[in-house]
Amino acid sequence: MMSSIEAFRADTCAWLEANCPASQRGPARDGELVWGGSRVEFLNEDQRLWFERMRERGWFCPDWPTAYGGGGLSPEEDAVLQQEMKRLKCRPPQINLGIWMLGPVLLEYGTEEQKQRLLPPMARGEVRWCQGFSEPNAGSDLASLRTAAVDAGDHFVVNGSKIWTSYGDKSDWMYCLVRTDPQAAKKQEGISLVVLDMHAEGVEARPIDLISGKSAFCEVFFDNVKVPKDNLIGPLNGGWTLAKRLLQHERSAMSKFGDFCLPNHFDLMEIVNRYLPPDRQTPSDIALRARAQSLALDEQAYNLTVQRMGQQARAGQDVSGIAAIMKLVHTEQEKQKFELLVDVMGHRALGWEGDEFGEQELAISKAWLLSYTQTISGGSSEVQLNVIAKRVLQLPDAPKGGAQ
Amino acid sequence: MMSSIEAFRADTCAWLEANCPASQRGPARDGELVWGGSRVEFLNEDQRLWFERMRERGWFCPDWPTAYGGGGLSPEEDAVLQQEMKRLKCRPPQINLGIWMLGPVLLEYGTEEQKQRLLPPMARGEVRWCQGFSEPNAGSDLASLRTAAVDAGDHFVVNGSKIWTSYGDKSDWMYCLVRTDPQAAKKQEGISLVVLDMHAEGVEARPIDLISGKSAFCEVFFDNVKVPKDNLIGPLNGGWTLAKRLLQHERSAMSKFGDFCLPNHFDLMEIVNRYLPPDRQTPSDIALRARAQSLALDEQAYNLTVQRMGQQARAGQDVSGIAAIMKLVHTEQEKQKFELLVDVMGHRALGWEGDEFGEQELAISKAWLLSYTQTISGGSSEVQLNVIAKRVLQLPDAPKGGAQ
Amino acid sequence: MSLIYNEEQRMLLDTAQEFFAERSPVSALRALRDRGDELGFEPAVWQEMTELGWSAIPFPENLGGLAFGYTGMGAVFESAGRHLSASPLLSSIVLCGSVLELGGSEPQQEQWLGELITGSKRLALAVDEGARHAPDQVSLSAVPTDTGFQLDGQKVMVVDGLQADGWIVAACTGQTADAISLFIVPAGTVGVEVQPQRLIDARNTARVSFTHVQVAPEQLIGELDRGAAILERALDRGRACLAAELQGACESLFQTTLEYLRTRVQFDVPIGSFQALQHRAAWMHVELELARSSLMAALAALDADDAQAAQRVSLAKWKVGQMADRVSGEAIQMHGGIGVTDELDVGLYFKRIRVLQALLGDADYHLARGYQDNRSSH
Amino acid sequence: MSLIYNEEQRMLLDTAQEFFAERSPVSALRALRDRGDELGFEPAVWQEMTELGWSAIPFPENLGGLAFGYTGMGAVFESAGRHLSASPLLSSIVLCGSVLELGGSEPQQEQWLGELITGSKRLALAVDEGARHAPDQVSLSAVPTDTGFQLDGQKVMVVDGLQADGWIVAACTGQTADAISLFIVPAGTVGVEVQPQRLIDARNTARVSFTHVQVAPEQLIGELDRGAAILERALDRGRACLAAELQGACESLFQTTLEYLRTRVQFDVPIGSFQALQHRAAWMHVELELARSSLMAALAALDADDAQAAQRVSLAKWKVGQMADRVSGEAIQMHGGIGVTDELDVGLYFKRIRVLQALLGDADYHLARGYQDNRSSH
Repeated sequence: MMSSIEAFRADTCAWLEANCPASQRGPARDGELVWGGSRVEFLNEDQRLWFERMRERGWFCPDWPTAYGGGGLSPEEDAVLQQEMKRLKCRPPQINLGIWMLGPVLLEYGTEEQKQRLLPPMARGEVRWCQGFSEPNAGSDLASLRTAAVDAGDHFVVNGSKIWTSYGDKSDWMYCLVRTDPQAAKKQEGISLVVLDMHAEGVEARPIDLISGKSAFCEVFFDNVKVPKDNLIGPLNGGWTLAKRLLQHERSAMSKFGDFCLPNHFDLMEIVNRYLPPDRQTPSDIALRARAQSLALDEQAYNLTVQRMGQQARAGQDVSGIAAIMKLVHTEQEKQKFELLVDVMGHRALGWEGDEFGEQELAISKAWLLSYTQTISGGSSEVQLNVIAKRVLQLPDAPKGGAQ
Repeated sequence: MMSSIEAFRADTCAWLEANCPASQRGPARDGELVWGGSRVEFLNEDQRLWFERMRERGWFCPDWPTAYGGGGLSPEEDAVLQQEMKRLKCRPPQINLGIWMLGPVLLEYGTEEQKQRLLPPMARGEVRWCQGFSEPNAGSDLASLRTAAVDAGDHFVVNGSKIWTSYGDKSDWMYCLVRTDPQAAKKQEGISLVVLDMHAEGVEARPIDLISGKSAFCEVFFDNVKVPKDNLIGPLNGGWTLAKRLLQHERSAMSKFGDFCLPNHFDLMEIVNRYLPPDRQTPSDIALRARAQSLALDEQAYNLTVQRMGQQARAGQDVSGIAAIMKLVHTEQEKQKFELLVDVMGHRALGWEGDEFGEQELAISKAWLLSYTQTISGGSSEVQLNVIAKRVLQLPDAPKGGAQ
Repeated sequence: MSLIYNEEQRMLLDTAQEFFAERSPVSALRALRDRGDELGFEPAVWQEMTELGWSAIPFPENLGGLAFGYTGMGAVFESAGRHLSASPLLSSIVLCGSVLELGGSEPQQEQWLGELITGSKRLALAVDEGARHAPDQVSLSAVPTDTGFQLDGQKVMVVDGLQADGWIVAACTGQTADAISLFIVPAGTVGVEVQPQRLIDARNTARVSFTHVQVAPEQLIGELDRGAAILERALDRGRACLAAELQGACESLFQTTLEYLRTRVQFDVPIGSFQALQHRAAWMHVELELARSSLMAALAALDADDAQAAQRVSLAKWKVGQMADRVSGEAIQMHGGIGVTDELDVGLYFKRIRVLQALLGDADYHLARGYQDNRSSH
Repeated sequence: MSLIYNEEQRMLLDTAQEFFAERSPVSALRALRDRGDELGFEPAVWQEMTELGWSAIPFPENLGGLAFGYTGMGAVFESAGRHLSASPLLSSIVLCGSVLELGGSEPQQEQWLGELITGSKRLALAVDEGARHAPDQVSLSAVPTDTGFQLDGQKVMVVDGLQADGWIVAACTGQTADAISLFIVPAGTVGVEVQPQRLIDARNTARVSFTHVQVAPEQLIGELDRGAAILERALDRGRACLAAELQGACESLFQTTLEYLRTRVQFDVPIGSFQALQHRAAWMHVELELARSSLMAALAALDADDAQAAQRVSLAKWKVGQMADRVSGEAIQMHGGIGVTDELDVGLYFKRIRVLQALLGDADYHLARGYQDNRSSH
């Protein structure tokens, strides 16, 4: 007789085989994944089918209670579902920051009313969520945020602006950090977490142009935006704790996202071989090739480190020392890789637009310029190095009043 | 009719031509210059002749007053003498830190009695001087020195130790910073400059072994050394000002020294070509060659910068921005150069001793290991970078109590 | 060899700084870019530059020039670099003007040089054919015909090639790779086609293709098969000017970055007080000083007609290029999030710097060319 | 592929750490060096290591081994690296033992392997002839004679070559460069001369010269002209063990440096609070982690007899070597003046690390060998 979990695995596997269209398996390119929300769009019928079938089963959020629109799976069952989806290479039926990040925090800290109101539409993929944390003048110093929420009886009045909000212009709701006590002794203590309707009056989201051109990032402006008080999540002025929790979920969500997303991966050596004709072995060609090899080996070392981190985690060992280096290493390596490609490709990597350049060439130019944003956003390399020095290596803080 | 300065130039030139032996012209190798002092040694008769002739003329210190054994030349005449010696490639007749560094400070700050007592023997090359500034626990933080000079009526009693004293074991006298007021509000304010007899009781100089082997550096220990009070130079507790003055003279002396000393200069490309057979063009050979070329070009850029600094100085322009980078760039480039040589020469650069290795090979090994001391001694690279950031770039200090 | 500007050159530098700051600041480049201007520079500004005499600087007096030399020219390019000012000074004067000065016949000089200097006409130099600079790899062919030559092939990265009054074209005219000849092809010649190559710096860059293009014998510059030597000298002048423009752009970007480090507050202190950033900024300063010396040596070597001029120019293009890698990368990183938005000028500098690095040979190209075992030189 | 030690391997690691800390600490190496000991290791310590079974780790059980694999061996080398402990484990067991295991005849294995494992005899591998590692460039010749072969030529950088009981020698036996054969030459053979090469790490390193040396046919290991394949596999095992020793030495040096940063006070604060040093220390940590993963992958690939083992080993020797450059250089610089004195152990680590980097191929050598366009592997 099968254990119930084995039975669940067999059922799940059979259901996935039957319901996940072949086109919805295997890694997806940028733009091939569905973003849930009020303006959800499908590229084809298969996408819609897969989206609707998973939604009906409650498997947008399989481990949430069914009361809130979830699948009601136990942690063991959820793990099995994830394994089977991974094994069959099923794509996630939708991407939704609400489910991956805000959802768990609501389940932990939200009131019953909030859970009932906010979770089910999320679980049906009807609401697209964005995040409002960073501010123009805060940079790495998140806690110095200034967007103010002033108490106006039954609601707050929000003024200020947020930056680096991905798809702010396409989202329905935002979870957002606001300052509710400008007098707090420590700046972390005067912050609250609220959710707000992006369609409300006074909200404006403007896409940001980057050095690489158009981007998904927006700057979001709040001009006397009314936020009902029951949209405050957790305690007043207690937002900092929730924000840290959210950022933990962000990290695991990002890795989940990464599993299914085909990044714009350019095959370094293939490109090097294409642009440096093997029959022309000038010293500069050879030196570029050696640089390419060394970057390729460094990338292998990084990939092996990802593997090792997984193995150590499964063996119950501390992985904080490795985890702390991941973002830093990956983004710095990418930057080096694109710098090399630019050196190899010459002016072919310097194109901005027009049909004088190939599609891949223009994509590389953009990706190269974008690689400069990666070492800044999501915790700049400097912040990563500080974290390694202080938390991992336990190097001392500069004492108050210290010189230098 | 010739102006008097032109007459002086003609006389000087004629005298130098007649009195400077041919063997005493042109750059000297390490160990080929005479160090004055009670234990002065000559490699050959020419050296002795040149030494004695210049001494008789008072030209060990040509611009000092004749009353103190100097040559009594005016600044203009001194400049002409330096020009003519440079033009005829005459070596300095002796090296003497006393004359180059302490002498000018004594002339400026010493009492008449001190000048009469200390300068004439110096000017005759009878006393070899060494410098006692650095201490084992001070490192870059010179002002935190601890060697104590305690008032005992007509003399001080000195206890403590100095480190990095070049040729401490071969010197007759030391000029030395000591702490005379341990209670001073600022640590710079409790320091005095004294001169002391290295042959006095309680003084011991021990050569320091470095990672490269034997060295000219000594650690000097003071065990209840009596220093008469009239050996205090300048005001009590006023040593810090004099020390800064001395260090200025050190810098110009070092450059003077450098002009005449053939450094152990290894010809990078010649060695590269010797150890990487041109008929074997492996990718690794080519990559090493490219690295060598780039170091050679960087060295050219450095040499051009030295030239430019000279031209700017002569044109009366501010050179502080360039001067601040010199030591840093030179020592870091040397380190890179030797690292490359080690990569090129393989185990031939890893020899320590014995006749299995050539003389030049062993010299390169030592010079390589020594290059690691150069980025530390005389103001570490970190100190240089701090100076550039703060004085040249005017970047702000971390405010008291600042985070990070 | 003087490695500093003399008084006259310093005056020129000051004038140029003021001129570009007022007449062609970064905002002007942004405007050109935003309206997709194909010409890539303001004709009025160029006109004023010629009136100030800058287009006459490098030519001898008998050709209508001021004989002020390339150190002086460097001062103008450096100033242009500081403000990202666009003009055809490189393409039409330094490159094409040099080719005509060095190799042109008297009639050719008479026909073109005066008008280039007054700015009433302009030429563009068409050399490269591949992804990276390689002036010794020319496959565009010029085959003798009864009436002259027929040109077939194409050129890329032709600076200011759009809307030019003509192009000076390097063509292969013999069996060996070094049998290169130079031709003037006037605008309007049948068989010439010009396409814009829109690069990240939003300047005027073109691909020019030649299909059965007939040119008369008088359009050959210098001797047949002997164009390479003329070309190399002209290119070296261009490379030195590019290095000067790069140096100016990087110095300006560095100043902006220092200002940001001094004023931007995070964690309650100016970020410029963080020692890690201080040390990196110090290294940027070091590289700028080393690059500056290399640049000045190249300009001086050109003015002295030094036998080592080619090496000096390659040293400069290499070293300035290396420095520019560091300075442009660090400038973005130190500006943080705001530095990667198009709103700030940092990105415009970054993108222009990267094109300047690639033009007429990147650091890899000039490394091999710059090093020669010539100890007497240092 | 497991990139972490399993429980047994971790136990071995702990045992080895304790053993070397107690029986062969850095002070023991210093003493050996100061008395100019030619053997370069303590025979008693080696004896104890064999009694602990470490010399039997890599061999199959039928040859008297423990079949514990190279990941286990790596744990021992890593521990030895931490304490700069010297022993002939690399030369006699990993290198020569492997050659005999992989290519030796039954009589050869019987004659040598048992005694190598008990430590009563030891062999040294003689491969390199030039300044840098190049096992495919063998000019020492072995010419057939009536009674066997005659060897002429010389070998350098023979690890533990002094006072060995014999050498395994790579000789050229054919027309082509890859016609390499391996011979055992016992100590005392006429025509063999051994000279100490005193390196900066003060270990046992020799130049061994062979003049008309006669060897019997039974001394040939494996088939004539087919030694290269055996040699490469043995060398790869040695390289992986060297990488493990390097990793251990660097981790220890890094810990020492961190401790110094935490405790050394300058300008009234611990120098480890200076952000510039913090960031550099963080980069050292990053490199150590990347190197560690590469090392573990190489050891695992050897144990799995992976087709990509050679590439994995080269990746490890390259990456660990790169890391070691940074860590050893920074360790000295961060220790300041005291770091360059012989009094501190930092210099001993530095010098051993630099020899380990060079042995059996430096980073440049392994870069070219390590990269293969094999996307399936990652």
